[in-house]
Amino acid sequence: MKLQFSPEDEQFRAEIAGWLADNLVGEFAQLKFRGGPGDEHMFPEERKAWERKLAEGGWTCVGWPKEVGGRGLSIEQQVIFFEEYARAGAPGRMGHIGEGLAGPTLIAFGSEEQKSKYLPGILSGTEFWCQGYSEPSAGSDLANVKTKARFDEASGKWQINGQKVWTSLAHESEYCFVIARTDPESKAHKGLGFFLIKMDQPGVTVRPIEQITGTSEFNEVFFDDAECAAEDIVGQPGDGWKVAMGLLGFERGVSTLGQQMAFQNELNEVVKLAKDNGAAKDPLIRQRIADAHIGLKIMRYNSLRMLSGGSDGSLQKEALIYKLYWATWHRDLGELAVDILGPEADIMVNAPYELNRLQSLFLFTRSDTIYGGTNQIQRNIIAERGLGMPKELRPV
Amino acid sequence: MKLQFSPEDEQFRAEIAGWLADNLVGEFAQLKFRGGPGDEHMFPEERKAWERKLAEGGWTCVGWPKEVGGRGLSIEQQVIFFEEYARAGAPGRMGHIGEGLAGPTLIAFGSEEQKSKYLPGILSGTEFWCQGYSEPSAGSDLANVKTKARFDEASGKWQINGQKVWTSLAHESEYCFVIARTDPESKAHKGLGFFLIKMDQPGVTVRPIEQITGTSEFNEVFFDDAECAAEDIVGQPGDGWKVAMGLLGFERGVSTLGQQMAFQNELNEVVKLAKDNGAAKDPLIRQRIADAHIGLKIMRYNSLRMLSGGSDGSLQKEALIYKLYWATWHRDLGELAVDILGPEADIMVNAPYELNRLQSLFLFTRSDTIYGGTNQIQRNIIAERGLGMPKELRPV
Amino acid sequence: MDFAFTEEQQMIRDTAAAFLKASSSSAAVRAAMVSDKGFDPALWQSICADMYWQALHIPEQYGGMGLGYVELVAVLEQMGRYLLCAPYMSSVAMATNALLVAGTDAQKALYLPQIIEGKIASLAFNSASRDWDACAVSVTYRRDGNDFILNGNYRYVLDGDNADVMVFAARDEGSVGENGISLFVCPTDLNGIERAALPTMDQTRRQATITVTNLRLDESTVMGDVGKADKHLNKILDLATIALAAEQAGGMQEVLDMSVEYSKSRSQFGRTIAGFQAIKHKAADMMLRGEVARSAVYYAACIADEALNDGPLANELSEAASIAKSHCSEAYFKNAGEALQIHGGVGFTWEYDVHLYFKRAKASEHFLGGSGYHRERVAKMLLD
Amino acid sequence: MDFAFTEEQQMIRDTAAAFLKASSSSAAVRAAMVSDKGFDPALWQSICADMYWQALHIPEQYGGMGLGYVELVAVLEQMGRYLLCAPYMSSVAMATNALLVAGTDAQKALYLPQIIEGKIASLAFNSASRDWDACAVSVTYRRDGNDFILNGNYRYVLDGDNADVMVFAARDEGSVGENGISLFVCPTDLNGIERAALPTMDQTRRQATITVTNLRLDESTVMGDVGKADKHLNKILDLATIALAAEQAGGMQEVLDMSVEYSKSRSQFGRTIAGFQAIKHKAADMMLRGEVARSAVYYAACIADEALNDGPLANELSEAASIAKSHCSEAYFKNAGEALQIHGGVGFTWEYDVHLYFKRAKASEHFLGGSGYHRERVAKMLLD
Repeated sequence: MKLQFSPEDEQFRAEIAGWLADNLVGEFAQLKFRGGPGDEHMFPEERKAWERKLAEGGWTCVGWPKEVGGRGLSIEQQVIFFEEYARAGAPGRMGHIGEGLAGPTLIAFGSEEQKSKYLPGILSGTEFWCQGYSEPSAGSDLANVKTKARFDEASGKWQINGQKVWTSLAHESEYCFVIARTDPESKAHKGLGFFLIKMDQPGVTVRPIEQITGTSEFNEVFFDDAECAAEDIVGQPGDGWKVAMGLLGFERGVSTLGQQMAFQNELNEVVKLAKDNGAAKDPLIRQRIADAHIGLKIMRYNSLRMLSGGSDGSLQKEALIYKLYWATWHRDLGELAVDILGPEADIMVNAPYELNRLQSLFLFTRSDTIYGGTNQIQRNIIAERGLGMPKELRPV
Repeated sequence: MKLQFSPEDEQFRAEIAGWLADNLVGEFAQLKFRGGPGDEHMFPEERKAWERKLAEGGWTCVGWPKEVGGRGLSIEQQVIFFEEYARAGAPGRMGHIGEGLAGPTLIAFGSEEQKSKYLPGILSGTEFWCQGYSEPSAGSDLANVKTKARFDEASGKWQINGQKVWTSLAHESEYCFVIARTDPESKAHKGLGFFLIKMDQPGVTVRPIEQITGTSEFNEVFFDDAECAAEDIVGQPGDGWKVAMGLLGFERGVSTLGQQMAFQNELNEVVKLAKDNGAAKDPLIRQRIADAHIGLKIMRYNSLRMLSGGSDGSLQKEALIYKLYWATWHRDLGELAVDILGPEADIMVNAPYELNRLQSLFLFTRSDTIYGGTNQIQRNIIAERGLGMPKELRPV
Repeated sequence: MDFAFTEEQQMIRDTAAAFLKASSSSAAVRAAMVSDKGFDPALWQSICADMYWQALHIPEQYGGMGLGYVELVAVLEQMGRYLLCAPYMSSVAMATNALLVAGTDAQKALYLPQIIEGKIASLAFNSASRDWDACAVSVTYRRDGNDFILNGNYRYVLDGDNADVMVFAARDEGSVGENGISLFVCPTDLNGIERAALPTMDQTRRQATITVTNLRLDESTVMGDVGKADKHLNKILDLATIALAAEQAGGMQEVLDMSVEYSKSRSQFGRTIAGFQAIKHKAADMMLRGEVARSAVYYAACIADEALNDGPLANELSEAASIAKSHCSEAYFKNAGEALQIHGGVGFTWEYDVHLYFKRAKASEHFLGGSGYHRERVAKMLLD
Repeated sequence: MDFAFTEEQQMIRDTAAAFLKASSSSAAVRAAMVSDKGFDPALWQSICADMYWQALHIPEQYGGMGLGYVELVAVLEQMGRYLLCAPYMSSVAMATNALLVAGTDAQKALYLPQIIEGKIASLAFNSASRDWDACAVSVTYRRDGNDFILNGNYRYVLDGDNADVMVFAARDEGSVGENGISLFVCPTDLNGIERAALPTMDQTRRQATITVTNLRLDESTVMGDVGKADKHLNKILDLATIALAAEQAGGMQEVLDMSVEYSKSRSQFGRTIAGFQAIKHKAADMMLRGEVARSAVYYAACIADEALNDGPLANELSEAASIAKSHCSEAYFKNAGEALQIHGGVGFTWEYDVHLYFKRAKASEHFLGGSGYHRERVAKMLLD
């Protein structure tokens, strides 16, 4: 075990930090600390411009292999990239679904044609993706997909019908990857296909979901005879679950450390508030602030272990618990923030419903313990996969 | 709603308080605050003598109807009796299983012969009872009874075979009431019988269970061809579950307020300790002490509501949650006690394993959330009976 | 000793439940909370003219019904349950209590009938302090002949911008802590009173800030002894605290009911989620917290009656208020949070009502002091 | 940056696990804990002669293996897991660390080889205080020529009655707080040292009280600068705290394993209780707490190495120790409590091993400061 980064890595840290300091200025300065979860609906055009700026600097897709146009950074350097990005307060990435999910899926499962058609737009920060995964009746029961894909021999295209939900940035995206049922007789995770669908077509309708915060960054997406070219299915009909699960794997990884740096920014704001308004003298608040600080430190150690792991030979239990851990921690931070505000927590910035950052944090973090597998589902997964306990009984 | 007791009731309070002050002296003074849960194995002979003393004063079976020899007190006066009894630090009742469980069961379900044979010994504080209910493989699955009762035509007696567990005071009792399977083909709560068994016979063996505290107040009881007279079954063969469930109902009631007074004595000791050792200055300990105090007050209010309830017409939800509430509260009190002791909590009174009262409280209260239905089972019961949520799935 | 609702109290409770279920429906709440005043004046008039709720615990000599705090709490519980948007907490649990506790006969005779007729009243006493008692008063007064000149700023004034009548707490210039506190009651159309609504995250209850600048009040506005109103103010706040806890208990019931109902309708993995132990046990814990909340609130209501009538248990008021509020604050917020969790994604939408309760729960937790604050109050009684 | 065990570290960990599983079985623990000394001297000798664990992080120049704190923590984790009864925490994590941090070359050369050979050593510094740092020192010293005369009482001294060598902390008469602290090391057979075992609820670790009465120590016993050893003592205690947290993490793993295994074997209502969500979710939470405990402990071990070698991150020591201990203390006790709950009735018996862990968890929580204490230490760093 060693904690220090190599001199080369520290050199790299200086490089990205310097680039960000030089470029996150002028028109982009207003984007600092904006566009993260709970704020993703803000400044979409400006953040798209920022994506192009990043691409110019070679700072998109830093973890992708060089052969597909990525920067091919080591794990350590990716960690550093995400940490510095967040430390600088660089804005929430409009491209993160393309870069973190769609791209890696295509790299792993896509055809050569698909790669050459879709990867460049992601790399250049010019084409954006959203995820068509959850459905209203599915929730945590991911495989309960009702959206249908029928191959129309006449047009030689797939026709997609159904509804997806909790799709963030749908109205800002060029493409959506969608799981749909190719075999109408099939059930659960069999008979699914993984489709790449153009958003700008008559068969696709996006409807924003008004959230607890009064804002909308999630959407419902309706597919009514939406079209998808024959060559825009990833893998074979019936492979959809396998492709999607591979994709889920990409959701966890080095970006967790960037997430944590964003959490650190939030925690810093909470600490500052407590010092400013005197709550830092309250012994109970002190305990909770310390606990939040400790929890975040441990989150980082756990991620470092996660990233370094595997050689250890053991099942990566520290990875299995990660979602439950950070989601709960983040939700607790939201509660702590408003409890430090005290009665002031109820007073908004402006009518009709303009929240300050900490109020927004408080409300938005309630979704953390729900999306991507509720805390309850996470506990099932941990018990079943991590501890070999029996699966849930199914009704007869 | 009114909180005050009537002048007559206050008069009664003075009477019992006075009697206790006059009688809990001399040889009985050493019994003060002794013999409660976790301490039930202490001073058995002296506490039996105390039971006789109580009986002389007419203070056994105060809630039983006058026609069977009880004192026939109103609910209010029973509350007062139990409160004053505990407030005076009068010892844990050796007779409580006879008075609180066996007697009421016989009064409700027993034959006239059974009543005249068994009630006098309970009333006079000369015959003691224990409960043969739990079995090793049953636990919370109460109906999973394996103990068998076979009627032997030759002797005209029942022969009992099997094992009971968690039987407190078994070695101090004249009688045990036992649930056993009269129909060997039956399952769950069908085909059971409710038997009154003499402990002093060759077929009954008592083996103390050494507990987490190093002491033994629970026992295993083995029945090997133990005999039970034909007339000592309560109700008919097959009625056992009904009789036993009626009995469970008796476990909750006015005595809860006495239990709470005992809790108050424990809490007072905890508060005193905190003041003495300086922990009362620690803001976190202050919160926990206040929380314990608040929790106990609310427990009392809830019991008052429970006892007054019914006229309200509603399902008595406040009764349904009572076990879960007090058990968790009491366990938390044990933790608080040792946390106030701090490092001193690890230091015993004497080797080999003599605990002080607070250490004993800490360890013994771990059983509160287990016996009489674990917290998990209590939550199932609350959800199913109180909220109409589905019963647990049974495996196919 | 009988710790159950009488038949009359049950009837009041059931009538309140039925009335509010119909009149404070989700649609009605959503319309009221974004309206200009934050409540529906027609409904408010109906509450006053048809239900007599403003009159509930006002003595008959002032035109009230002369009932007790138990009856009041029974109604407040249902208001919390149905999230009624109305200046009831301010007018009845704060201003009316202030008049009952500290008002002169003349003040009672003047203002109580106005409240009974539907005038809005409130209490202003604190600004940015973390305390919720007399020590929190920061607005000052000085004497000018027989008049009092008030200066300073109030915050978190419930319905302060809508109020027709205000009770103001202020302290003698230079005084600190519990010393020098006086209470005044006056109409809000005097010179020197400036009011502004504060936009609130919990839209179902309005708050305002009030600035008093050289507000001149004559002797007739003084409630009780000049400079010695700290005990009165604390008693008023304890009474208000119990009222708020009653609302919280009602809210707890509703989020439980919503959650159980939703869980029975939502299927996952081939069965309703109500059948999963994780959900059942959450619901069971919610019910436990809700039931004991009620026990704490009803007990506190009995004590409030004692306090209002100088009964033998009157001195338990602060403790009973803190017990009820410390339990209900955490419990309501926990229950509302669990309700969101049980509802999953939809609980996170504006469309479903859970978030309205969730926000109310947090705002009510902070207002008049959270669980930690009230536990420390109890700790002081026990340990110091 | 590589935050995983090296192959060598894995080997040390696996060897420790295998050795202790065999030698510190339930039967062995139960025999040792009621024995006179509280540990098995033969096993202790085997640990020293065959496993070299006492020598683990002692530099090679003193006959040690010269390994780091990560290796030490890997072994301690397994000791906690198998509840080893032995004076290891005292001799290695307290006394050896004291010698490494504050000892003179002569003291190291004298005592470290003795510890490597199996002599028992410990550290005594506090009595009844609720603090766990230099401020807690209450035994006093005064100078008498070149000698030091110590008087006072120590409590909670791990293995104090068995120790051959003691490190004593004492303060200059009349000094307060962190001032005037000195450390001394000496054999225990001097005049003026009286020792008595304290019977402990957690029988797997022995504690003692030591009274020093006019204990005369010469200059050669002084560790570091006279009167300025507070920083040394605090560093030693931080290092010991990390070691204790490692034990706690190991215990957490074992109570989880026991609980999962038991739940798979116990049937209720026609199925194993491992299938009930209530049990699964408890176990999942236990695993979560246990895994992140490990992450905290390994990180702290890396920092301990930095501190022992004056690396660039050395100044993180106190924070890392408090992070590990604050998490592990609550987490171990919670896990042990849940283990009891999952075991139901049998967990409450002396016969099953759960109670041994439960008691160890509570004793380890209090020793060297509980979660609240360490959180406040962190709060001071952040907020003051």
